[in-house]
Parts: sequence; C-alpha cells; structure tokens
Amino acid sequence: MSERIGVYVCHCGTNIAGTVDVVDVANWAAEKLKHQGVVIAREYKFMCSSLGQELIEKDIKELGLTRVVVAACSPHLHEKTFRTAAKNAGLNPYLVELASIREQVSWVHTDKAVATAKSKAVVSGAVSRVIENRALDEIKVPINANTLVVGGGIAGIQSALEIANAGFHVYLVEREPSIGGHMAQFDKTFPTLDCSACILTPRMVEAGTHPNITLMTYSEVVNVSGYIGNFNVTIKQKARCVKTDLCTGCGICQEKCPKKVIDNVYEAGLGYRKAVYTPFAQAVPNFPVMDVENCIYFKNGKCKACEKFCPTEAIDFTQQDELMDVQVGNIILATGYDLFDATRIPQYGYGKLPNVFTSLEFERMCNAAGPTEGKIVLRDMKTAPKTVVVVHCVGSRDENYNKYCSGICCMQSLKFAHLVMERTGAEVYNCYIDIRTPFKDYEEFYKRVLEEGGHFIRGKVAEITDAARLPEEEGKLIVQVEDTLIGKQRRIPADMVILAAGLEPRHDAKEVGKLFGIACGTSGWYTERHPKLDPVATMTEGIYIVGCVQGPKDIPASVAQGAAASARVLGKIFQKEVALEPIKASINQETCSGCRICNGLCPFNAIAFIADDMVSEINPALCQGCGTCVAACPAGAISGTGFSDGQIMAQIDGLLFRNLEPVEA
Amino acid sequence: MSIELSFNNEIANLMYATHGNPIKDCLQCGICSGTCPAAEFMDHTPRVIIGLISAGYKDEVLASNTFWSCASCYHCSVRCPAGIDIADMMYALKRYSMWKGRHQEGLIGPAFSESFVKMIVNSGRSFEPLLAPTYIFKNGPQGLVQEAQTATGLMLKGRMPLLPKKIKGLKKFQNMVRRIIPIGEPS
Amino acid sequence: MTEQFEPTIIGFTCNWCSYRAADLAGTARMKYAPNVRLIRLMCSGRLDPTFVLRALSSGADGVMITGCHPGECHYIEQNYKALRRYLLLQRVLKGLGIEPERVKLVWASAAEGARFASETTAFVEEIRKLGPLNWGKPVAELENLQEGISKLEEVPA
Amino acid sequence: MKQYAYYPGCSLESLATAYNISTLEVAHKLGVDLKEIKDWNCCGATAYFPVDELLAHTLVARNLALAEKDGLSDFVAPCSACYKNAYFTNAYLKKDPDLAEHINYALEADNLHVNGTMKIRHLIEVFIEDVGLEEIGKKITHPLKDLRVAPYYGCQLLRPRKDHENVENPQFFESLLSALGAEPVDYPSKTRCCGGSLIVTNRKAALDMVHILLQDAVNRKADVIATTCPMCNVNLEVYQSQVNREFGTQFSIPVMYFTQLMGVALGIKPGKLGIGKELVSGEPVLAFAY
Repeated sequence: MSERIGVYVCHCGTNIAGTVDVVDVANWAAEKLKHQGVVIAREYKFMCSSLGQELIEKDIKELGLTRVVVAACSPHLHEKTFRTAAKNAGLNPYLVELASIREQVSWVHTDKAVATAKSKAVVSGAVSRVIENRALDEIKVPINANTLVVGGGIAGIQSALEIANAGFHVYLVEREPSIGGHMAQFDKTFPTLDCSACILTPRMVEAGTHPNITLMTYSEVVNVSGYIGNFNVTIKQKARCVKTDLCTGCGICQEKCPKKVIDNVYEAGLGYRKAVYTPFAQAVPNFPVMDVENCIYFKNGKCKACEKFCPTEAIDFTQQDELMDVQVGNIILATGYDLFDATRIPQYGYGKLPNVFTSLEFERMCNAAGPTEGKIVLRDMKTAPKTVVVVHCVGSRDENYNKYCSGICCMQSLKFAHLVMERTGAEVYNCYIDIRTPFKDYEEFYKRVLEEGGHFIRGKVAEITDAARLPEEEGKLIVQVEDTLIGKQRRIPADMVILAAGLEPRHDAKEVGKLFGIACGTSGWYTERHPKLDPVATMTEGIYIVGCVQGPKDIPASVAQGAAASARVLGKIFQKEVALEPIKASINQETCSGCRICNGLCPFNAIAFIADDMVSEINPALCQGCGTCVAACPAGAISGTGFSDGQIMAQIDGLLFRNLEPVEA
Repeated sequence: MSIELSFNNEIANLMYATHGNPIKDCLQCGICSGTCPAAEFMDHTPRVIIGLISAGYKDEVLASNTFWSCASCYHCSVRCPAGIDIADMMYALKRYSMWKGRHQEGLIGPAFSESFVKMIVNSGRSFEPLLAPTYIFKNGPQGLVQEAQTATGLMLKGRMPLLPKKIKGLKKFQNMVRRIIPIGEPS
Repeated sequence: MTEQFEPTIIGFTCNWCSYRAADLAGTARMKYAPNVRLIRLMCSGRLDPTFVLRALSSGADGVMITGCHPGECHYIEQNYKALRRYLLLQRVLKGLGIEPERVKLVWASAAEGARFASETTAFVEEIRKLGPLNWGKPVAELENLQEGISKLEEVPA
Repeated sequence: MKQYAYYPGCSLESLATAYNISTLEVAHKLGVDLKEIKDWNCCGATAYFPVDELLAHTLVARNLALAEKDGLSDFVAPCSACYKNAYFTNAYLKKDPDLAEHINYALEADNLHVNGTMKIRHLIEVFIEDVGLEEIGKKITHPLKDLRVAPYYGCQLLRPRKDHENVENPQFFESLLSALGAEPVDYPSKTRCCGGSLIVTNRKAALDMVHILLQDAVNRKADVIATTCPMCNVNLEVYQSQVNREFGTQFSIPVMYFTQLMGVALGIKPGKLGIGKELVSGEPVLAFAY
C-alpha cells in the first residue's frame, strides 16, 4: 500500500453524533480499511473548527498522510475549508475527500444502527475513491479589462456607466436604434410619479458620450467564443444608411420622408414613425436609421427625399451590414423582457374590441410625447372615457400562460388608476387577485389611490365582451368578474379596459442563452448562479445577468442589479487573473480514434477536431467539467479530472464494501 | 394507524380517472365564479365552495345547491389558473352527497340522476319522453301544462316515439353493470 | 415476523441539482429510506452506463440516477444526454435479463428536497418488491469475458 | 373509402331524429361512410357521473369496445356530450392502466375488451378535417347566400379539452358556414352554455341561460342559430316558447343542426333532412332549398 490515509469523523456537536455512533465508525475505518492504507482514524467534536483543522494539518505533517477523508457535512459547505487545511500542511487540496454523513445520514435517518452502518458505507466509498484522486493545480488565466454589456435598457446603462466610471472600457450593444429600453416608453414611474424620461435621459446621454463607452446601437451579438477573461465577440452592426460622422441629427430627413409606418416597437402600435427615423426625440445616439423594409426607395428605386434634403449629405443608401470583433474579459446580459401577448387570452377581447388596451399602449398614451400627447382617450383618439377597468394578472399567475407573478403590474396598475382619475376624472376599477406592494413607499401609494376614490374588486376577470344584456350596458365594454369579497358575479360596464399584461422572457431568450452558454429556467428566465446569494452571476464564469432577463423586476431592482454585476466585473478586472476549477476533461490523443462523437456533445464548444492529426482536442479553458464527453467516448480516450472513471468505480466498490478484505469464514 | 382524510382530500380523491384534483392550489381568484353561467342560481359561488371545502365546512357544502346547479359546461375548468377541473369537482360533490344521502331538500338533480341510471340499467338506452314527467310536478301545475304543450308539439312533429328502445344484448349488459354496482339479481 | 428485505441502492446525483436537493432534504430534516448511497457527479451527463452495470454487478439491487429537470441543466442540455443513455441502458438491462425497473431516472432540482426524499423512499419500496438481484454468478463470467476481450484487443497492438 | 364507427347516441333516436337523418344524408353525399356501431348503449350523458364515475366510464367503454371490435379507427359522435364522454374515457383508458383493468373486468361479462385505441371525433371535425372545406365547397349547389348564421359551438365540443384549436374563440364553425356560402355572425355567446340538463333539474336557471343565447343571436341579427349538439338544439328550440313566456320576449329564431344547413346547401331535399320537424319554423333556411 503506497497511500497513507487519514479518516476524520466529525460529531458536529450532536448533529451527527446524536444519530451515528461516530466512535464506532472511526474504529471500524481504522480496522477494516487498514489494508487500503488508512493509518489513522479519529473522531472529533467539530472538525471544521480551527482545532479540528489543526488536527488534520498536524497528522499530515507528522504521519505523512498522502490522502485525507473527512466524514462530516456536505462538501458544498466545508469542502473548501478542509482543502485549505490540507494545502496549509503541504498536501495538494484535491487529495481531500468529504463524506457527507450529516445531510445524507444523521439528519435524514432515525435508527442509530442503520445510520451508523450507512455512515460506514459512505466512509468506505470515500476512502476507496480518495486513493484514485490525483493532485491537481488550479488553472490561472489573465483577464481582459474590457467588458461587453448587451442591452441598453436602464439595467444595461447602469452597468456600463459603473464600469466606465471606474476607468475601464465598455462596449454597450443595443438591438434598437436607440438605447433607453422599456423605461424610455413610460410616462411616470411608480411610486414617486417621477417623469420617466426626465430621470432616464441624463443617464442615456452620459452613456452616449462617455469616453470609456463604445456605444453600438442597431447592433446584435452574433457570435461568442472564448471563456472568462478572454471572450471574443462578433457584433453585427446593421446598415443604418446614415453616415454617423456626417449626420448632425437635425431631423430634416424624418420630416421629409413621405412614408408613414406604424411603430410597433416604441409606440406599441399606437403611433407612427417614418421610414427613416429616430424612435423618439431624446434618442441616443440621435442619428436616424433607415428601415429598408419600408423605405420607398428600397422598394421601387424612386424617392430619395431624405438624401435630397439632407444638409450634410449623410444619407448613404449603399451601406451594408458590418461585422466587427471585440475582445472582452466579462459579459453582462441586460436584454430585458417582452410584454405578454394579450391576444393569447381571446376572452379579454384584445385586438377585437377596440377599447381594450395593453399596459404598454396605455403608457404611450399617457406620455406627453406619445401619440395622443398625453391625453387619455378611446381608440377613436378623441373621446375621454368615463369608466376605466384595469385588469390585473393578464397572463401571469396562471397555469395556462405563465405561472409566475410578474411583480410590477400591481404598482403599474395603481399608477394607471391614479393617472386616469387625475387626468379624466373617470371612475376606475382595479380587478385584482392580490395587491402586491412590498417595497419602499409602494403600500403608501396604494393607500393614496384608495383615498383618491379608486374602486377595487377582488377577482380575476372572467371575460370582457361587448354583448349588452341591460340598457346601461349598451355601447360599453362589459367586464364580467366575481367580486370575491361579496361572493357575487358582477358585470361592470366600462368605456376603456387596460390589460396589465405580464412580463415574459424575450422570444429569443433561449437562442441568445445558447450563444452565451447560459441556461433558462422552466419559466424561460436566465438561471442565476444562486437564487439568493448570487443573483447576478451565472453558471458560466464571466457572464452576468441583470434586470428582467433574470426575472420580472421593477426599475430600482434592475438598477441595483446593474450596479451589482458591475462590482463583480470590476472585482475580476482588479484581480488581473482568474483561477479556474481544475475539473476538466482531456483527450488522450494516443487512443482517440477521431470518431468525433464527443464534438457535438459539448454545449460549450470546447472540443475541436484537429483534421491534420485526425484527433479531437479539448480546450481546458472552455471546458466546464460536466463529463458528458468522458462518459460518451467509445474508445475511453477522454478522462475527467476530479471525477475520473477510476474514482467513481472505486467509490462504487467502496460503497458496496467490495473493497473489504474477504472475511475468513 | 388509521388516517383521517380531510374533507379536501376526500373530494380531491373522488375523481378516479383524473387521479385527484389540485383543489389545494386554489388561489380564490374567482375566475370560475366570474365565468359560471349559472352562478346567479347558486347559493354559493363555485369559489366559495372550494373555500368551504378547504376550511372543512362539510355541512355547509353538502347543504348547498351549487354543484346541483352546475351544467357541466367546463368553462371554469379551462380557465382556472390553478389547473383545477372545477366541473369535475362538482361531479365529485354530487356523487359524495348522493352516497351520503345528504343533499338540499327539493332538488330535482339527485332524483333525476337516479332515475336516469335506472333507466339505462333497465334498457341500455336513455329516453327523454319517459324522463320528463317524473320531474315536471316539481315545477308546479303551470309547469305541467307547459310541459304537456311542449310534449304534444313534439309528438305531432314525430320527435317523441311512444316506446323506448332496448338494446339487444341487455342481459350481458346488465351483467357488466353488475360487476361495478349492485343492481339486484337478473330477473 | 419475517425479516423484510433491505435493498442496497446506489444513487448517482448531479452536483448542481439533486445533490443539493439531498442536502436540502437533510437541512429540512426530512426522513427517507436509508438504503440509498449517493455518488456525486458534476452532471447526470457524466453517467457512464458502465457505472450502473458495475454497481449492479457489485451487489447493488437498484440504481437511482438523478439530474436536473429537462431545460434546467447546469451545462445547458447534458441531462438530455443522460436521458438518452438511460433509455438505451434499459434495453441493455432487459437483454441481460435484469428488470429495467431496477434503474430509475428521477429529475429533482436543487429546491426539491421533498421530492428527492419521497422519490427515494418510493424507489426503495419498488426495489423491495422486486427482491434481491442475484447477479453475482453471471457477472463473474462476464468479467472473464471482459478479460477475454481485453486479450483480443491486445493482439493488433 | 374510409369507414367510420358511427355512434348516434340516444337523442338522435327521439328528440333529435332530424339530426340523425341529416347526418346520414350529408355523409352519404360527401362520401363519408358511417357504420353504426352494433347494439350501442347510452353513454351516460351528464346524468351518470353524479352516481358512479367508474360505471359512467364503463358505459362509454362498452361502445368503444364494440367499435374497436369492428376494426375501425375513428369513433364519430354527432352529440357533443357523447363526444366529450368518449374522448375522455378513451384518454383515461390510455393514461391509467388501473382504470382500464377495472373496466375490462366489467366488460368481460359482455365478452368485450377495450384498448382505448380509437381516435374520437366529433362529426363536425370529420367533415371539416377529413372531407375538407374545399371539397365541400365544390359540391355546393344551393349556396346559403347572405344567410346570417350564428355558429353555436356550445360547451362539450370544445371543453374541457385544452388542445383544441382555440377553446375560447374557435373559428372552424365559421369557416364551415362560409364554405356553405352563408355569412357567419360574430356571435358573442358562441361558447356559452345552453344549460344542458339543467332544463330538467333547474328549469329557471336553464331558461335564463337560453334567454341570453337567444338574445345575443337576435342582437347580432342572426337569421338562424346553427348547433352541433342535440341537447343545445332542444334547449334553444323546444324551450324557446317557454323563454318567451318567462321573459316576455318574442323570440322566433329558427335553430338548425349544422348538418341540415349543409344538406340544404348541398341540394338535398328538406324532407330528407328532417326539416319540418322543428317547433320554430325554419322558413329562412327553407327558402334556399328551392
């Protein structure tokens, strides 16, 4: 036996010792696993305490231990503690193995004999396994100090500004012609009723003019390769047909363009723009873009009105899409959300009954810069409503659509109620399941709307129809709902209905996630590294998620996340290099048959085929260590450090006591 | 050890083919009751019934006419955001109250179901003309007159055959039924 | 009273979901059957079917494979690969004359401690019903076979 | 030519004979071979589930078993209640082996066995999906030009299925009516309940529900209401006079089976479609027959 193994069984106070006979386990290991190399087995009250750690360190030094097994809690809790202890004593930290006898034994079983027996098995498995462990070294890679921020909504802007202000370069990429995101579409923000544009525009301008920010609007990321510290990103800059170095943003082209187009993005379909346009007056950058799908010149070769009138000759119909590569060390995704498509609930009549509006349409309508200049009117664009019903939870909290609560709609609906009453004096009904106002000054705002005379009906709206049954229902929309607080079905005649549509992951979230190597949860939002303790990092090192890509949230929360991710990125930049877990797969080129089965299995594109040598190779920096290729290789040419076949096979044998010496009968 | 089932579980477990119904998931949002075309004729809306079941108010539930007023249109079931099949739950309540012999006085539903079942067991088919007269008395003398007028009209139009049909393999059919519920010895 | 059969089961868990689910079951002090002994993998995709065969041939009566729910894999989609291997493995087991029910695939997220506990208990019951797996003898032959194969493989080299 | 197992259901033998006749005529004209299931029994309608769920499923299963025995793949019901019962029993049989075992134990007494392998179809689905609107359109000789028809889907044709085209705002009935040359009305209560068997057990509630359906059809200026279910037809048509008495209304809107409208458009003589058996005159439709 070449290895000298130490086994340490923790009492964890009574957490383990209450259910497991720890002394018996230690003695058993010392005796029965002696032939495997166990030279010492101890039990101790709290192994994780500094005294417990010193015990191990001392044994490593004095007894010359080459392997350590600690039978205690879950490795997710104290693996690092004991590895560090080993390191301090000069033993490679990866030669330490934790056997979980608390979470997996003492806390979930009651019979002491059974629990003790199972503990022995778990320890036996760990001892067999640790023999197969190999010394590993952390991999260190340098960090590129540039950062990519994808998405120019408020969360992305915040991230970009924080990093830029700290003195590092940021590429801010936005799909639309201007940054600003959804927040640029809103009129007022709850609960303070600040003018959304007034607080957003300065940030947009700052981001647009910051010397450390390269702003790339009308652009999309098309390819990402590399790994933390060393990403190579390809960005497609869509043809603007406007020379930005010549354009002064005077707006004459838009004025002269004869083609009116319904603006489905910024105006939510409620207003128009031209074929050459900036989405709104405060757009950043203020250069227009050409919508080639709708431009008359692109359709039939005539017009060019914009070109004729442009005073600086900035219009260029020959521009093409351009690709450019940037190198960054970290990536922040802030691509936001899509609004739930209210036509998916036909019984609410959206798209069929003209005076049923979505929340985004209503935001545009309230906005002084919007299509009605802030007047709240029916679809005829002139009649003011006398009764307005706001329907909560449209597409949210519903197994048929989205199970989750969209979080922001309650406050948004309360804001609508306030604005309608303030501007039109109309009666407003909020039909809700629960009013959720959990953050600072939100409940107070609810109270305010109540005091202002808003009506509240507790019930999920069943249907909205224009089929009148009573004279007072003639010509109205009728909202049918159970008023659950009085247990009666009610029909509310209304002039206008606003559907508080929920938030959904971007329609292309899955593909974008794949591009960046991050996963979506069941609801389609990107999965954070830890829901509580690490909400802005992802499972992929170097990629962060902020704002609504991670789940529905309001402006303050998005801004907070934007700043939080920046702090994480800055932390990485200051470290200058990053250590990667050495759990990696590698290919033995001697035995690789070049079959390429593994190539397609890797979601991180870490495996490349070298045609010249007819073998595959794994890039250790890209490999995340899942081990799928290891299990798949028909030639057994791939091995995975930390979880090798040898380690797992040995652990199986150990768990089943196959490692014990045959007992003489 | 005997397990005392809550009323909630009893009802949820009554739906054999659907393996229970997630009644516990009810949010009390009221979309069922906002949707129900018969809500006006129920002494409790469907939502309240679910609330009463969850709270264990068994007597109140059984005394209510709600489930006997359900027309099985399933509109609530397809709209429920918690995925509860409310219409099926109403069936379960009907069965429960019939088994326990506890339902509101003066309801036609239980007697109707019973005679309907008897008729099918006796002939294999159902026959509307035979069914109606059993219950029209409950609608008062005026109901009887109206019913008779309607029936005469239908008869004149050839829509009311005088004799019910029977299926041919009735004996075997009844043996089949007997394997599930007791209907007496073959006569 | 006759002694009831206590099966021995090996469980393979994913480091990111089911292993954490087991941790959570522990933290929440949920009680479940003690017959399963866990092995941590980084991902269910790491599961080489030979691990399962090794476990069964070394004395396990059943094997439980656990991973993240479809669509929630830490490594994007490797659990689908585990699913495919599991389905193939079941066929192989059938071919070897082993009840495919002895190997079970369970999805459990890091938040589903309760699910992990109840699925474990249920699986132990299922294996208890199937009874012990007596595979020792044929496997000994299989090992010889393996040796034979290894020898054959040596020839060309 | 594909043969279908045809399950007319009890109503089509009495109150809804017109539905049965017109179905067979139209099917014949369109080359749909409906083979009536031999010695079928009542499916239990909505009145059986309150008594015993297992027996209710068994009654349905017997019909499925008879159809399976004929070696046919599609089970066709013209009645929405029969269709819904068959659809779900069939689905549960596949999903739940315990239920299948129970039911087959009972069916043994009748020398039958059910597998749950049938495809369950409503008659209107067969016409629209298998024959096709284009094919139907080609055979129209008497287009129902400008006839305003309220397409009444009712409940159980659509629900509680959730996989249907669109449970809340389906369009297939409208498409069929358009193919016949008629003008489908935007009928707001097209998927609202007619009251079903409440007409027997809770007359007041049912009349109220029928009243709303009639009122909506009249408000939308429909000439006729088209139905896909005998129960709906009876409630809307036979009880129209009682609604008038109860609510002081003057409704006199004809209610026709969709097969009758199809038959007229296909040039089949009204007598062969059971037209004339209704209590509310079908005059507006009859005008197209000649």
